[in-house]
Amino acid sequence: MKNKLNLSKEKIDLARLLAKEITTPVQKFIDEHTTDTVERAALRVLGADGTNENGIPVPNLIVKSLRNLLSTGTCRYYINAKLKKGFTIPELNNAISNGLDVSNIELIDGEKIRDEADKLINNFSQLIRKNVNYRNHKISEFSKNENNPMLYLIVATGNIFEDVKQATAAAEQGADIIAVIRTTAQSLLDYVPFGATTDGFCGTYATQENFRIMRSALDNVSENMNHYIRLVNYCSGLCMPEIAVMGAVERLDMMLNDSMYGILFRDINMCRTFVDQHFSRMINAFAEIVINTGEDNYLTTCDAYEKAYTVLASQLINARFAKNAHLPERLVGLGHAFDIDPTIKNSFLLELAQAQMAREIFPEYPLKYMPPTKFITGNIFKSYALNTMFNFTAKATNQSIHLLGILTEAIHTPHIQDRFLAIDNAKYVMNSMADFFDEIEFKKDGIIVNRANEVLDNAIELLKKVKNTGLFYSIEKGLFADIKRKKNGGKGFDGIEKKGKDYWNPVEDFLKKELSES
Amino acid sequence: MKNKLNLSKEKIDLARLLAKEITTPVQKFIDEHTTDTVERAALRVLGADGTNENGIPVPNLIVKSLRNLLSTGTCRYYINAKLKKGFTIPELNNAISNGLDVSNIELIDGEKIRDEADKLINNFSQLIRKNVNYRNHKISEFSKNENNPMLYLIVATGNIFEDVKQATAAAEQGADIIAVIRTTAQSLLDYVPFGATTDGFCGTYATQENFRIMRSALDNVSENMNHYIRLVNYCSGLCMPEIAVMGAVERLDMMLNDSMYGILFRDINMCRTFVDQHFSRMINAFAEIVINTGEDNYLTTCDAYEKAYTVLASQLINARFAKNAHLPERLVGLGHAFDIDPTIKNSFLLELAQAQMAREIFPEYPLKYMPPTKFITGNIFKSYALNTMFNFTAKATNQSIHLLGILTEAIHTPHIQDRFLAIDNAKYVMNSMADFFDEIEFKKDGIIVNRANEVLDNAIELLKKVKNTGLFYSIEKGLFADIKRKKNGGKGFDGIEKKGKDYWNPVEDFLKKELSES
Amino acid sequence: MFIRPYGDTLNDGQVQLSFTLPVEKSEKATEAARFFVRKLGFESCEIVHSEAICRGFTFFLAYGTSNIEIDYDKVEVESPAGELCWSFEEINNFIKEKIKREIVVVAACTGSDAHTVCLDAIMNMKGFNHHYGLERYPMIKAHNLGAQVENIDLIEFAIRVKADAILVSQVVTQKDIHIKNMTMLIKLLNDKGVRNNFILVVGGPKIDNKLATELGFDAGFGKGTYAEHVGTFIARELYNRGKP
Amino acid sequence: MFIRPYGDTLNDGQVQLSFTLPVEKSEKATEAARFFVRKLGFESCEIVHSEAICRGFTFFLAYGTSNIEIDYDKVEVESPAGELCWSFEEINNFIKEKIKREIVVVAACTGSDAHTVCLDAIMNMKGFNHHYGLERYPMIKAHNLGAQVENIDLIEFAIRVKADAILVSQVVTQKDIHIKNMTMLIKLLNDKGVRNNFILVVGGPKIDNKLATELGFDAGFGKGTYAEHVGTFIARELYNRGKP
Ligand code: B12
Ligand code: B12
Ligand SMILES: Cc1ncc(COP(=O)(O)O)c(C=O)c1O
Ligand SMILES: Cc1ncc(COP(=O)(O)O)c(C=O)c1O
Repeated sequence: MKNKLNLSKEKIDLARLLAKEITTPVQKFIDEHTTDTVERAALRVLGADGTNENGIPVPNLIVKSLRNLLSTGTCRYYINAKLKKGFTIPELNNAISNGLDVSNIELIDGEKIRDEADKLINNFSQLIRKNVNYRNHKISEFSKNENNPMLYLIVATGNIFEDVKQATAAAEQGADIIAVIRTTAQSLLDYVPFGATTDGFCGTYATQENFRIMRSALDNVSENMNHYIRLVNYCSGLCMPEIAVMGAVERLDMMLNDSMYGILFRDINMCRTFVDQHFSRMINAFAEIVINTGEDNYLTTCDAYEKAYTVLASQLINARFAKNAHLPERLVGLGHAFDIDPTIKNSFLLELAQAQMAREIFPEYPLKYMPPTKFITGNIFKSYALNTMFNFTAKATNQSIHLLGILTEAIHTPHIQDRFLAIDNAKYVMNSMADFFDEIEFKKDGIIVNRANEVLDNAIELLKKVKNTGLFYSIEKGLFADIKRKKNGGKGFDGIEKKGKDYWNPVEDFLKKELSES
Repeated sequence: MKNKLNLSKEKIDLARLLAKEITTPVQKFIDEHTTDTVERAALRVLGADGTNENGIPVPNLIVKSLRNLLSTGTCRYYINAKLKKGFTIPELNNAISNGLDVSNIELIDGEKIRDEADKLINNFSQLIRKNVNYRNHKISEFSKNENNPMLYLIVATGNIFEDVKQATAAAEQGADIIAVIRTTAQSLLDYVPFGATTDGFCGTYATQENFRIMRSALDNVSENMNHYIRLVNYCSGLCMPEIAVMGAVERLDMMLNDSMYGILFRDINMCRTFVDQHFSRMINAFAEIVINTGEDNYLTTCDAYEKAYTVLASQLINARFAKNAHLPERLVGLGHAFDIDPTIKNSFLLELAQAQMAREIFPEYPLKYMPPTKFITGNIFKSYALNTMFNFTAKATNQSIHLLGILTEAIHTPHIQDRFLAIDNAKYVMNSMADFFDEIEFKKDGIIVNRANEVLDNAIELLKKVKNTGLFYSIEKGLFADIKRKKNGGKGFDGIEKKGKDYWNPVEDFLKKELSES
Repeated sequence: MFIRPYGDTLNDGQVQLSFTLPVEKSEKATEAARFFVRKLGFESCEIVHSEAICRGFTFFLAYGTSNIEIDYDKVEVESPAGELCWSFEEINNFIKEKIKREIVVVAACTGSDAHTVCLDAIMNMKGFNHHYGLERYPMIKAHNLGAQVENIDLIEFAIRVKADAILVSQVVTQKDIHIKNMTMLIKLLNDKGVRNNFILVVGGPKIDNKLATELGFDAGFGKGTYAEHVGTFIARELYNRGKP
Repeated sequence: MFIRPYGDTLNDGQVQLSFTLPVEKSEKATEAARFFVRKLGFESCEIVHSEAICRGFTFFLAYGTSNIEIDYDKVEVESPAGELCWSFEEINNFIKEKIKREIVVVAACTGSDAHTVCLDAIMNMKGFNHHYGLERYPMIKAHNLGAQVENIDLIEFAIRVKADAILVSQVVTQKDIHIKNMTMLIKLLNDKGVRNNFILVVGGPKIDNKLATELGFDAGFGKGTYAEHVGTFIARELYNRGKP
């Protein structure tokens, strides 16, 4: 790939270094803590599943009963109960859902528990490896039918069965990727709902069963179309790590997963989020799931022109946290968006600069490019023109994961023909300018080149400030998206626990070992 | 302006030279001939106007009665009748429409006739100069509200009064230029209809009264909007020169006027067309009316990718004929179009190449750029996307006169909101990439550069062939647009006359003198 | 089977509309737009956009929910003239074997209409979208008279060359000029008493078989027609008439 | 004055439609689409485009001609809450002179809705489109509780700070979640017997005054609202209620 922006390598390296320095103390904090949902995720890896009659998930029941023992890790008790009772996993889950309290059972020999942990984790890892192999196989089998950038479409009916219809249609229309949008505010639930659901608002509950239903529908259409259709959901909110586990098991291919999104945009406690994102990312890394970060949210919240540099700063931090969780670059879909006020003179050049800059600073990352949304109005024709320019920019700068803009963005969640029109637009534009990227160069010191350099400079400024202030305190001061969050405030704060000396989490140990070896 | 295509100056010069050599023998033919409509146009300059009770225009009545005297020119008889009868011009026209035959009246002294001719022509030239001054004044007064490229919109209701409403609306919406589309097949009428009309099909009759009505409506809206709205009509077909006179009088600002369009696309005799276009262009030159040539028609008739070079060849020929008629480059709007099959890979790059090539070969000409039409379907959303790309190309290559694509092109002549949406699209796109032209360079030996060079090479090949074959015979052989026309075939052939030794046309003499001096 | 428009849930009846009202933009204008959509029979209506597009005119975009269902099984469709469609070879073989002589076809774009490409798509050697035109068919003698041909000239030519079929193309349709044109052709043919000597076919983007047959043509062909459709129809029709 | 949609001739009644039918593309499907449009009450209908968009679904674009006229003079429009709109200074002066104390305003995006920017456009210092938000008004004490606030927390806060007005933002509307949310707020206020202590205002892109007042709010504000609209309404309403 040829660089066109003449960005200084030194500056880029400096920016990366700053991001590293920013995350280092946070990573230390992360390594020293666990959370409710990290524990529940580990339990899910071991097999915990199901709900009680009130719909409370088994992992939640377990962790609740072990509230006071959290600092020692919860896995030991779950396995202990299994061995002690001589249960199979389903029997154990059943017993717990019927009231069995695993915290009360006397602990047996640690060796046996560890052996059993290895066995259970082995089951899990076999399953995940099978998934990974299957996915890789299908992707290479059908690779010639893949679009570049990949076309990403959403479904958001709130009903998993209706979603399946919409998703199948989108796949037939030519989508590479289907994201099932999650119901409003699921991110604030401190448990993962169970079973097939039909009652979401502007999105469908992320449940393991819903994942399974959609995965199987998409596998079907993949075979019909000779085109592997990737499935996306949200590994985000108060249950990030658990959803990562569910996604790994059900072979999701991508996950929205951001190191700071929950803090800033959902008022989830920052300590909690940092710990959760790390664990969830290790799972994603193991399952080779591409994460998509949420920098686009900065631009829908603040002004996209003025705050462009916050996107870059956040990308660098996200990338660094991802690296800490052993995610290889190819699995880190850094987010950004085309959302500058379209009435600004040369706004298109500014978008081009930003997209090209991301491409050049992150050459090995699959960039996730979000469409215009904030300035979309009910004039669906105008939206279609904006989306045309967006499609152009994505192809012109070689983006990887291209979220299609929908002409009815300001009106409703997409209708079946809205997606068709979106794909049709993208395919037309991208084919008509397929080799544009290789064809053009930017003027030295022109608007585009200068803008990219300016954004990089500003991002470095911000990162320096954050480094000096410390990430926790920077967020308290509102350095990101003008949003201020207290270190000890926000949702889920009480779910954090400092790991004790005797803390044991075989899943974490396994992941760390696996991932640092590979 | 910076050149980006690396086109060889020698080749461009060669192409120009070939065009000159091609037109030279034709120009000789032109200079030796007159036609019915050239005579009628000259008579109109002198003042001939009105119709008889059967609707036959006075100029036609005069020329008909002088059919056998055509080779001596008709002006002398008209003036002679005026002097002999002591009529004013209106009285004379009235008498003719009531049956006065000017061919029967004994000729008075040539000196007196010439003096009277000078007077009448002076009236005309005063009027036209006033028009030119007014236009120049308004254009400079309102120049800051002009778009670049200028946005050109059509009205085509068939009813001049409805046209006025649509045109006013378009001007309010932001159009710079309004073209009143002419009714189907008026080009084949060997007379110009008279008066206000309401019964056209997909267009409105070009009549002097209709010109006047529209001009006055647009002058009105020009003042309201502080934006001089240019008016366009068709100086084309069997009455080319007469319409030129009418347009000059009614202060039209642009005229569709092509040296070969009528031959190829309307089966009008080639000798007739060549003579007519020359005279009409002299009028246009005198009235400082921008002509628009019709190369876009090659692309809607043949394949736009394969036959791209015919556009360039025709532009060169048109440009040369224009020069022969003393039209300065700034008044020659050479036509071309964005009409390559949009499903072709890199079609957009090919369009960019063609548009940029035209810009670089004709830096001083106001290029007229036509929108996609042939591949527009009833999918109005798709059309809107195509038009977005077209708008992009126009701005990216610095076109001058930008015909807006209409999303309902495949359905109906434009509705009021169709024009609004077209302007909205263009304004958005062009503002968002205002400085793109200066920002980018094309890769050496890339698709764009190579394509432009290939088109130029092919055009030179064609011009060489035409030069060797002779233009008349080349058209007989179908070298343009695959259409074959006989030199002695087609409509209007019997309206050509070789000028006799005593041929006298004071209007032609005046124009030649005026134009070669300036 | 009863069907309704579908947005994202079966039978949700979602329809998108846009139109302009000749009034200044205002809350009242929007209400009028909503009222109009409701009066069209939509159960509910949301005006999603309104914009002043020039003095005295406002453009509206709306989504309506319709309860109207249609019984799909009861929808009747005039079987289109081009329903049966043989290949290039099949047509030639059929003519060779069943009609046993060259068919003569005369085509023109009549009246003031000058859209030659539309007719050329059917007639020219090269054809259209990789479908050869009738001129390329060994068993068809095809005359393309081009555009802006007068009805009477077309008829006289067809009589002269003893045409089996006359093909007419009509693209311009504003103010129903094509209908006038087509009606006039039929009248002239009848006046001359030669209507039944020819298979009479018309085509164009706004033509369909229903319209054509109502006006007295034997068939009408719309968008997306290829020479094969017309070739098949003519060959078969000629055979059926027992003319060979 | 009777009006109809306008395309290019007064009262031509031209309307553009698009919709999807749950059937495979075919001539029959197109006929069904045409039939549907006619059944909607259009005088004539042209299906200008049809496209198979996936298995079992066909997308249609149509133009219809409608004879429906509406009597524009009879269109009644609920005068929008924001009709009267003073300037920043006027509002402050009015409060200073007529109410003679700071007004207290509490705002939140309630329920699961997290679209803070919409409310921020009204509340934040910076405001929106160069219109300052209420926080900037010297005579208004504005509390913005942010997003995803429970109705009950909002009410308790409002009681605590002795708010004059409660502002609610509702952006997500799928399955009428906003209606449930708004209804619940009113119910809780009534239950606590404090409904009349507050001026109750709601806003959002799909909110209008009619809906809001029907549900028991004092006013509703839709797209294109600025802080001035709300400020004017609250100040005036407070004064009218004689509360100061
Ligand atoms: C190309 C074009 C032109 C070219 C024509 C070039 C040429 N040599 O033919 C030029 C630029 C010259 C032109 C001029 C005009 N055009 Co024009 N043109 C078009 C355009 C863009 C594409 C038409 C086309 O090439 N289609 C491709 C062909 C292959 O498709 P088709 O027409 O559907 O043909 C198929 C079928 O219909 C069928 N078919 C057609 N004829 C026949 C005949 C038979 C026997 C059979 C069996 C089948 C058949 O088979 C064909 C192949 O599948 C259309 C808009 C559009 N995008 O559709 C406007 C359009 C047709 N033109 C239009 C108009 C108004 C004009 C003018 C009259 C404008 C004017 N006042 O100057 C002029 C004048 C021409 C005249 N005197 O008739 C209008 C017609 C509106 C209406 N319905 O009444 C259109 C729709 C544009 C618009 N929105 O205003 N035009
Ligand atoms: C930006 C945006 C977001 C951002 C929000 C960032 C933020 N910090 O607020 C992000 C990316 C986070 C987001 C998320 C979601 N969004 Co959102 N979002 C939008 C978007 C693109 C623009 C909204 C906007 O900023 N408008 C600008 C403001 C200034 O305009 P406004 O809303 O009209 O506000 C004005 C008036 O309404 C009024 N007003 C508004 N509130 C109030 C309150 C008072 C008291 C008053 C007086 C006036 C008033 O005054 C304002 C100024 O004039 C819209 C689509 C669109 N283009 O409209 C979708 C949209 C609103 N979102 C939508 C959805 C579904 C979601 C999600 C629920 C999707 C999901 N399942 O994950 C999520 C989750 C959020 C949640 N839990 O609520 C849907 C809502 C569909 C519906 N009607 O039900 C939309 C329409 C997109 C779509 N087509 O699907 N979104
Ligand atoms: C990282 C991330 N998580 C989650 C969401 C979705 O929102 P919610 O938190 O309401 O599920 C987004 C939306 O943009 C996101 O970017
Ligand atoms: C030069 C020229 N003359 C005339 C026309 C219009 O057609 P008609 O000859 O039917 O007036 C065109 C249309 O493209 C044209 O380019």
